[in-house]
Amino acid sequence: MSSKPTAVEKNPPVKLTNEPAITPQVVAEHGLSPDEYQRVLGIMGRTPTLVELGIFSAMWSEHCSYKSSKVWLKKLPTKAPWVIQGPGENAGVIDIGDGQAAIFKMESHNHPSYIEPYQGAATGVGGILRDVFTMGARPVANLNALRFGEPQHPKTRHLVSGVVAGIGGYGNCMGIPTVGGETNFHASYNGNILVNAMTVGIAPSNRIFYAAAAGVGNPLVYVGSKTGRDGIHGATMASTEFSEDSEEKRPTVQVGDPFVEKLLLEACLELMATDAIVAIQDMGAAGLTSSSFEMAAKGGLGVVVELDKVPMRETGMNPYELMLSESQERMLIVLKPGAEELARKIFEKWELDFAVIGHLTDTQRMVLSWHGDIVGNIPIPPLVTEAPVYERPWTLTPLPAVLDAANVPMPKDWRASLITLMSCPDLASKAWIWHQYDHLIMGNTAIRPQDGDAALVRVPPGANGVGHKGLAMTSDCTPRYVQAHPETGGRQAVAEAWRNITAVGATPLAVTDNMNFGNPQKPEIMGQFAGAIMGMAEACTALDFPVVSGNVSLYNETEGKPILPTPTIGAVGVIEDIGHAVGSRITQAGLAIVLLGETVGWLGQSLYLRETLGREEGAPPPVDLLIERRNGDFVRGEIVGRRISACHDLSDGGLLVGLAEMCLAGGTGVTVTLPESIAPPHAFLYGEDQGRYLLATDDGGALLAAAQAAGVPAVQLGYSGGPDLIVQGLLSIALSDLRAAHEAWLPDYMNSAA
Amino acid sequence: MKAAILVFPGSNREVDVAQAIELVTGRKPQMIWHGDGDFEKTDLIVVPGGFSYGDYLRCGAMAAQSPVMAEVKRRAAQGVPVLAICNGFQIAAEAGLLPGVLMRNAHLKFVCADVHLKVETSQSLFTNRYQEGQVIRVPVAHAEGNYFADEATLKRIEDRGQVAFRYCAPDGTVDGTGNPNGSIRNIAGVFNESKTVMGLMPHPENAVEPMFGGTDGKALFEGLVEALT
Amino acid sequence: MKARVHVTLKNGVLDPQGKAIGHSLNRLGFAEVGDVRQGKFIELELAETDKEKAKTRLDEMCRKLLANTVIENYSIELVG
Amino acid sequence: MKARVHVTLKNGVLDPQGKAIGHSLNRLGFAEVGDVRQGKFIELELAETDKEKAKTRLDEMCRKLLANTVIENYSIELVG
Ligand SMILES: Nc1ncnc2c1ncn2[C@@H]1O[C@H](COP(=O)(O)OP(=O)(O)O)[C@@H](O)[C@H]1O
Ligand SMILES: [Mg+2]
Repeated sequence: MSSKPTAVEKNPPVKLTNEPAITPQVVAEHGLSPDEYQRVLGIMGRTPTLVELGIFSAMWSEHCSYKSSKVWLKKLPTKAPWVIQGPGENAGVIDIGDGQAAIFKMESHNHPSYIEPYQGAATGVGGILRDVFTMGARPVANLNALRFGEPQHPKTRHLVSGVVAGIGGYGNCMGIPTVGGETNFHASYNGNILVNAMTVGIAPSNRIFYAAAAGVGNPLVYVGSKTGRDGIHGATMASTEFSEDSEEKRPTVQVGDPFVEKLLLEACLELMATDAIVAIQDMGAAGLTSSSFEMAAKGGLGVVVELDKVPMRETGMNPYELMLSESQERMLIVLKPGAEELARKIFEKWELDFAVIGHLTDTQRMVLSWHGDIVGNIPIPPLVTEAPVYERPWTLTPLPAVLDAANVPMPKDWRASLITLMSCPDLASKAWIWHQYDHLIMGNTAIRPQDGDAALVRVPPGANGVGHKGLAMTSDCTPRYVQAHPETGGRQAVAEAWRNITAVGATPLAVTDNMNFGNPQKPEIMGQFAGAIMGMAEACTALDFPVVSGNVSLYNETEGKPILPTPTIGAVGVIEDIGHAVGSRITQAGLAIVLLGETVGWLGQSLYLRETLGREEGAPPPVDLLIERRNGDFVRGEIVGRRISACHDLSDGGLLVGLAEMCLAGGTGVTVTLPESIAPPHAFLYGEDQGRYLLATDDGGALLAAAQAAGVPAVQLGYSGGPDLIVQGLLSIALSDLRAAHEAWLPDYMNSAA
Repeated sequence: MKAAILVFPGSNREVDVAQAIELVTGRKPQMIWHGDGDFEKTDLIVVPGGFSYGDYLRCGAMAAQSPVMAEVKRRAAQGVPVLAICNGFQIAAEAGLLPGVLMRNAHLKFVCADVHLKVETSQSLFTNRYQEGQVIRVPVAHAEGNYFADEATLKRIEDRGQVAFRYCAPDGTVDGTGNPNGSIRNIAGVFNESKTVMGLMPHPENAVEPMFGGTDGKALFEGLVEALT
Repeated sequence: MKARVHVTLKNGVLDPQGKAIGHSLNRLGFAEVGDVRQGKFIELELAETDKEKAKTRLDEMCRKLLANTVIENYSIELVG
Repeated sequence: MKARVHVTLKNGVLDPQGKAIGHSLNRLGFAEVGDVRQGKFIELELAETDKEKAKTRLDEMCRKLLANTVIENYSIELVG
């Protein structure tokens, strides 16, 4: 195979029969601005063919080019001694010791999940799984961060059941445990839900696979499912003219096949165990276009793709559809010369399609051939270097006035107020959801949903047979804080993720983010994005918590109404000896209950304010990162020192809610007394001050002494025991009543009349 | 005890059960690919959980027709013990090795949770380490574990003591509260007539270590080792 | 030639899916809906021209794979 | 009266079920089997005597619940 452009490659591409002319309307339908189209003409030096236009449109879309967010994402810290691969590859990679690496990323599938909840969510999971195993990892855990509209909205119930079934349907069939996540409800998501899926995998740290192509002449191989007309989006309707296919033949919703993905996973890992692979890349958004382009671009090479060789699911498919299809469960591989047969055998054993569809060249051009004709011929470097990048105007959200607890009424009925909070949509048990996810398969799940702040999964010993590590994972964001003040909200999301990892005894190592925002062309939305990034960057830096991968989802709006800004933070940490980890369950009587951290009683933006008084106002709780770190490092030390039997970080709902969650999880009550405090009782018990933990230990005195020595504010509140949650002089409530309220809300809601 | 574990395209708990068996025997079981109609002699055949062939038509229907299952039937007929877990149970039922069928869960949802099981008999290779009436805690993880058989079949298997486990409440009461999927008469596991084949929906292989779901499932494998070595 | 196979649950076999569909239809205000049963509908392309041969083969397919005759009935029709 | 509803995937929508069924039929030696598509078949009892009314109501049921019109087509027939 020649690496130089052949004669035919030098010819201008032929147009396909009935290919529509590239009118301004066709350009607009492809989402390219007139100015962007001028760049296209500049790069091409001629009018592009429809396929070429489609490729520019895909590569320069917000999704692939990050044109609105790039300048801001640059501000996030991405380095640390343990970071093996930061943002830019399919997923982030960190060193977790014993010759092992953790590979992880989070990705959104918001719009598809709103249109077709089951398939949208399922293919979201499938996509993020491929991002992780394409780098050589075996996925060991999934998490998902879900945001739905208000419960009373007519669509919400249907969306919840479809999304949850879809996430379970895909992950369960793949045999990867779904061990954690978060679920919120808020009116701002009524017309635009958020489905963010995260996968964590493990690989030998010396066997990581990358996308950068190498080796002129090396074969380009297509494996997995056949290509159909899946997910060819609205813009591409321009292509309907040149085939008589009906609209009906152009589903914009992809259907997932988890069975094929499971085969693809096993086949890829089997091939990766050989040394046949030069580079590998999953076909995600913009399918064959972005995958082939990225592989060639990263390798500084060119590529010839013989589109007629692509395995097709349907008749009459054309190059345009083949390049832009988002059919699922497909991978692109550059093999070492001569490795084709070895690879073919493996994929045929797993009953998957395998086809050599092209080869690498040194021309730095992407050349598309179709039955011998050249139908596309694009120079690769300029498409990357001259891609539009926007510094969109932005205005920061001012910090709202601090809400004085004195201006927030006490509950008239403490018992009722706690019941209200424990059964409100955001705090009610999500067991109805995670019981539909296989969270136990693989036999490594040490901390299950609701038993701890982070999920904890055993890491199998490294190649040398050494290690009993645990991998801690969480997903966090408090959108109402971000809405009120993006910088504080961004800081808080990172801090809570770090705190959740810490609360099980693990050392937080790195972050993946999923930035869900509205229309970036509105300065106040761009300001929310900017603010959130500033806050996140500050927190990640202060906590040595680099961002190694992420995803941006913009234009989350309906009728001009944006969602709450939602920078979801996924985080991973490691505990050296999984036997030392603790959950948040209080399982025995006589334990001292100790509160760590300072409480001024911050009610601004609290759930107490929203759920019992219907007010969403005030400045969100500030996050002091030095204190956050000091307190967290102390807690972690106490846990791995085996001096703690249960730990829970305090977040939504504050101290009383955290205490109630610990009691319910472990089935043991507590009796506590309010300590001397500047804060009035409701602010002390429901305030959402940051950097705090509740700990249960059999030696309260020792813990208080250690805390004092470390300069960490600590106070013993009382002891565990009995069937009730008792706050002396304020309330006494049977755990059974609390449990009923906490666990009934979601199932009752899902089973109640539509 | 030499054990062989079948692997179908889409199997996914074969590793879990292999780990459990290695834990009690100290040796790795042999893994048998679905295409292999022939494999070396073993003391135990395990049909593991998962989504064989995607489980797209009826759970287990396609796997039941595979070459390896033809061989398993042959050996089962010769008395080679077969342990069929979850999807394995569905496959064995479809293959006619066990009575009854497994239908969609009554609530139509996939369910992953710890359940309590009442041991119906200790008189079998699989349950000899348990006491009759003992209550154990192990997880389930399935969408189609709703056991069904017609009255005649039910009467027959109950008369012959072919029910191995029933779902129950933590205190052992066998009623609706402990039933995760609507199984008729709370049946969670059954034997063939000679009690050499057992199928069950729950996953004892995921309850063999204290930190990872408890150890109530371990005795099942220890019992097999005792009986088969 | 094309074949269409219907696989339905036998009478007396509980049909949770059908029941659930009936429930939700009633809940959605379709009070006139009574008993609901859900079955499978399978369309097959056959490289077979002889109707009789096709029928016997399809019958075999149903008994071997498409239906579980312990709980399901099946019916076969040939179209063109 | 009784109604029968067929819900099938639109052309071009991937049908993993159908694909898998076709695959294993071939594997079982039914080489003549080509493309296979699986759909749903729903039978409903209706307390409704007016055919026209029934049809409109069924159409509503399909769009509201029985079919997902983003990826599925449906057809309705009334029997007796
Ligand atoms: N969509 C979901 N998938 C899986 N687990 C979930 C989901 N939503 C919530 N959970 C689990 O429910 C528990 C409570 O969630 P959350 O209140 O967000 O925890 P925290 O406040 O500690 O972040 C956690 O264990 C979480 O993993
Ligand atoms: Mg938390």
